[in-house]
Amino acid sequence: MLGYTLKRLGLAVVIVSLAMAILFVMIYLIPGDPAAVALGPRATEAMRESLRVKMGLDQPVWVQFWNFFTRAWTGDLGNEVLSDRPVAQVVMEQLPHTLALIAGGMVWSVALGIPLGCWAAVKRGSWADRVVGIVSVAVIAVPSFVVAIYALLIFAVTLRWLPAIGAGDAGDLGDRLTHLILPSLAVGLGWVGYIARMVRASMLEVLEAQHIRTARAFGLPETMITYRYALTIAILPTVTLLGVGIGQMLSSAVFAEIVFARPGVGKLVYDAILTRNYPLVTGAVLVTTVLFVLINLLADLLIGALDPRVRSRF
Amino acid sequence: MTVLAIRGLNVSFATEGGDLHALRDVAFDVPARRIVGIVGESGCGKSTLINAILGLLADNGRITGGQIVFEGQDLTRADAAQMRALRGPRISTVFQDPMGALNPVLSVGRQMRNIQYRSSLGRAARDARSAEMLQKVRIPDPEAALSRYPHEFSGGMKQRIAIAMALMMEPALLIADEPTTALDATLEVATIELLRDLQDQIGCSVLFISHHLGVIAELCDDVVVMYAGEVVERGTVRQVFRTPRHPYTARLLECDPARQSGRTRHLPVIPGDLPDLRNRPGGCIFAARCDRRGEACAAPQTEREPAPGHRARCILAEAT
Amino acid sequence: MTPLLDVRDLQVAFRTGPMLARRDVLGVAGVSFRLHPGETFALVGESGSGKTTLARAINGLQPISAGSVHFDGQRIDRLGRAAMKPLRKVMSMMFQDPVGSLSPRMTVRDLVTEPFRIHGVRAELAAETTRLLALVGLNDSFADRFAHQLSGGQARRVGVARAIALNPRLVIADEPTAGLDVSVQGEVLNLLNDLRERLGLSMVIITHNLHVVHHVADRMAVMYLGRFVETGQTDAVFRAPAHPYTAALLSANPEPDPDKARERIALPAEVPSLLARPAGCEFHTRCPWAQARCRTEAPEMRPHGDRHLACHFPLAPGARPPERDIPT
Amino acid sequence: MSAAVSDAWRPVRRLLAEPLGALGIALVLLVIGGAVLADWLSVYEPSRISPRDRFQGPSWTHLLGTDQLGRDLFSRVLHGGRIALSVALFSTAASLAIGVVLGLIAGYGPRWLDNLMLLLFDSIKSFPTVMLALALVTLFGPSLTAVVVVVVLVNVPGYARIIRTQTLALKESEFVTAAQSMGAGTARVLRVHIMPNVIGPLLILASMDIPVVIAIEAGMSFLGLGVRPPTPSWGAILNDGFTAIRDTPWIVIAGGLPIILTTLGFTFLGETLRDVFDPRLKGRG
Repeated sequence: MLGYTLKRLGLAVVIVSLAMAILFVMIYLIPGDPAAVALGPRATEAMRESLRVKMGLDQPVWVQFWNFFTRAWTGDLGNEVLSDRPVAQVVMEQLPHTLALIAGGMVWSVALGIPLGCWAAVKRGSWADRVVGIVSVAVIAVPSFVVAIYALLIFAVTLRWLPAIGAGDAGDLGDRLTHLILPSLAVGLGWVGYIARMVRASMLEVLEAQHIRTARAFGLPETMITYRYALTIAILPTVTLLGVGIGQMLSSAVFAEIVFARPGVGKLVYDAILTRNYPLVTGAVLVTTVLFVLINLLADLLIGALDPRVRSRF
Repeated sequence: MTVLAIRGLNVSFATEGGDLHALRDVAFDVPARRIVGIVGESGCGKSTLINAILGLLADNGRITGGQIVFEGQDLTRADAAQMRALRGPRISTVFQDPMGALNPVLSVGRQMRNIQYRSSLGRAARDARSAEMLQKVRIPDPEAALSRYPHEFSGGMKQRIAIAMALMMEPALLIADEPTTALDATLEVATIELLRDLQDQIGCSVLFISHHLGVIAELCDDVVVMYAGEVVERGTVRQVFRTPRHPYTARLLECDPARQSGRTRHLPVIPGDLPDLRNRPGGCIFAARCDRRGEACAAPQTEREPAPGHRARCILAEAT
Repeated sequence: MTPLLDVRDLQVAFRTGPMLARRDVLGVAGVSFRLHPGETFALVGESGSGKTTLARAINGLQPISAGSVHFDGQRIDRLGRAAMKPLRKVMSMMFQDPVGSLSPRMTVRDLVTEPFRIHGVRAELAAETTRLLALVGLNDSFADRFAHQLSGGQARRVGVARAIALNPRLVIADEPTAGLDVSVQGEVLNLLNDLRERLGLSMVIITHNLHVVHHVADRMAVMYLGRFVETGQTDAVFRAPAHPYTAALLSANPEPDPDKARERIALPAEVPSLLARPAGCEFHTRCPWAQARCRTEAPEMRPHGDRHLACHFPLAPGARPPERDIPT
Repeated sequence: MSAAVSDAWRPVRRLLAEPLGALGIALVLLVIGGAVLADWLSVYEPSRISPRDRFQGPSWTHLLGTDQLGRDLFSRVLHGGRIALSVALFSTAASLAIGVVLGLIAGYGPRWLDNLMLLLFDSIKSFPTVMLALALVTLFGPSLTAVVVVVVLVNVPGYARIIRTQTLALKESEFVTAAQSMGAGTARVLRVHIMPNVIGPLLILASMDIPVVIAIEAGMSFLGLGVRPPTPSWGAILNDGFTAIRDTPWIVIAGGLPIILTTLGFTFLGETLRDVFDPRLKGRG
């Protein structure tokens, strides 16, 4: 297990490093002079030159890369252009809102998806199975931002059941939660479908396995076979899928934050792009990427803890 | 006394191309404390027969006629709960593939404890019983083995664990579905000896399915020969293997390479293919491949009894 | 006379183990034999004995770590892919899984004529298809079928047709009867015997089934943990196995006769892992006859009467194992 | 002759026999038809500004109403379909081509190259899609090219991975070893023995990804990072309508409905295709 953990951890470090390198190349390729862009058209050449030196743009490429790389690993993502505050600080302020949104989406998808998928697998071939199948496919298909806009239109604008805008009052948990319902539904709805399908498919596969036939041949009760013998195995691919899913939910969160005018990293990046605040863009992208890699690492470790076969392979 | 009596069993599967008659008019007995072998090549209906006895036929399969009488109860009329109550304590099974037969994410001890879920014993007592069974199938260090997972054992050991699980509840009937086919020949010997010893201790009957004639001859008391879903011949092993009365049995025995003592230029074969089970021939099921067929073979054949207890579904098997 | 195939002290090593503790494991641990033109040689062993690895190494599909392979006097184990290509016309191989060794999206016609295409042999492909299918006893109606539409026996025949398509001198057959029913096994063995005579083939047959060996092979070698333990004329080995492992293998395939004395030799314990080869004679952990010397001193492969043997205490004909409790 | 014709139609008939497949085909045909016949079906120029007609609700003159510039939404929706479908087709084809080549190289090539490529794929995949899109837009500026590049970057690692995994498995299969033993070279093995066996499942998966591509295009255009105004795009219509969602909800409805219908149509079709032709793929995310 220790070997497995170390290997996964090492892989995560390598992937984050590569992602940093890719990001650096992208920044470097941006046409135009970042200093000129940052200072606007009215800046003088001297001002631009001093900013260039400050940003390290006068150095050779590899020095720039090395500086970017080492600073990024120590959490120094530079300062944003508008207020000159550290990017890391600005991003971290917004991160909890995004995390809350994703956690909400997770709750929707897991709480609905796993029971639905399990139910469909046990009732295989029935009309209930077909309905679950079609509904899962349908919610997967529809893009999350369309769900967000329509949810806003129906529940907030037309029916006025739930608040439309913002994250709610900082001190009022109830208010925060009611503000979270619609955006988190928009983020999580598609994943209800994904998880239901995944659980159903892997349940069906496991239920066909020889050892389930053996368990039946020993007369074990169906509930024990379904939940202790089959679901414990069928859940494994779902854990991996959830790791990937959180990355997709990060994407959906960007839209949800914009549509519902919520604070968060997505809104931050979007606004930064519109104001050409490049250090903030790259910093926020990097933070979310690291977050995504960490979550996948956790999912991998969880698989290792749940599946004795994986554990022993390392 | 007869533990299991099968009478006129018919099983069909609904398929796209029409009903597939997998078993037709299957009949044989498994007497108490005897080992009955079922032998036949692929497509003979061995697996369907086991699933029908266990009540685990696939969704598209159904029993269309006949009886499966186990300890006086007709299993074809038993409901799911009654069948579940029998499986495990009264009828248990060892399957062919030792790799897949155990749950990969549960420890061996947990699985053995689960099998005893009906028992009134406490957890420690159940584990002790499990360890005792592992001891009997010669798993080294049985207590430690309980906390290990299936992938930590070799194929031969997994099959022995499966046998321990099957015999733990001391069933009246053990169904062994090609338990040694996936094992190397030199491991097969030990596994078969183990089965025989345990059967002797527990006093159960065994229904032993194999395509390996030598193993059947070595282990079994009685043998049932199946072809294309029908029982073509049955009797004691000595009757069937020494004086086969059905041409299929005779050819099958000839084909076994172990029968040829010297090197031959031309090994015997059975030319032709299995009949289409969706569209069974009206007469003898083997007629199309039989080198001794006559006009009478086009009519349906009944079982004849050339010697007491020795039956063959062939017109040539009249008592002499 | 130059042997057609001359294998000398061949070794195949695999790298295994976790990343930091990677090490070499010998799958084939030093094997030598010769095959003369027109001869059939059988390699017999159970799973993990290295017989399939050996076959692939001879065929150049598996790099070897020591030793040499000569084909018709030419050393072939160091040849590159291009230099090896012409040799593949005269040295063909058949694989274990009758259906799985046929490409699933190709028709029988394509499969049978593939050797011609690979080697750019100009031939009337339609006529060749008919000729080859007829040689293996299939009629033309099979030409447009796919592998999954064939029975095991038919697929095996297609495999044979491919192997003999370019009139090879040597055919290496890996488990030619695996997965086939008893009544079909005979057909395949008869076919191989027949073709061998008609086409003057030499064959290496790899199998775990001793009875297959009996009917097709002139000479045989028994493998255990990647080494030969006994080699000799097939008839002689069958009459009186001298190595305890050979004796156990032979006894494990009993005749289907309830009245024959049941003389199976039960081997205790399981096949040791290649990662932990036993000291001394590698078979001593399972050998009913093992003695103190066997645990410490590894036996050399030496001539013993009409065969070669690696055993300190060769069995007398008809020897029975000493009575003792079977340990686990 | 007639046998050949009926053979060619059999897959289609099997698709139509499934209710979901029939619905999927109907929706897809509707969207494709609308896009192809856009010029003929729409009375108005999609980009013609008409301040007098701004914010009109749905009526017989303007089937779906008009937007803040008085442009006819029905015409814009039909023409937006062209953008969505052409982006989807082009970028999916590009992703497939690149993905297959990279996957075959990773799966059949040397071990170190495989590991390197896997790391690269994982690194690219570790950017959340929208974050990658946002970063790329800062690089290229808002444009259709940016959309296509994003789609290719998002899809290629997945496709390449699938091809790689299957190639790795097939590489060890007996029929490939058999071909090698006959002297077949790498090119022949890849072309004759591996490609035909890996491409079918991938095509089905790619057809199921078309809704994702359409969602990316619409999403980026919604954010103002895709097509430039005044080019009609479903996402752009949503963007136009979103600011006025309280008073003129029909603009948002007009922009969202085609997205929903198209993604549902392609998904239902892809699902049925998979179930009918490759049941083994069931359950792949």
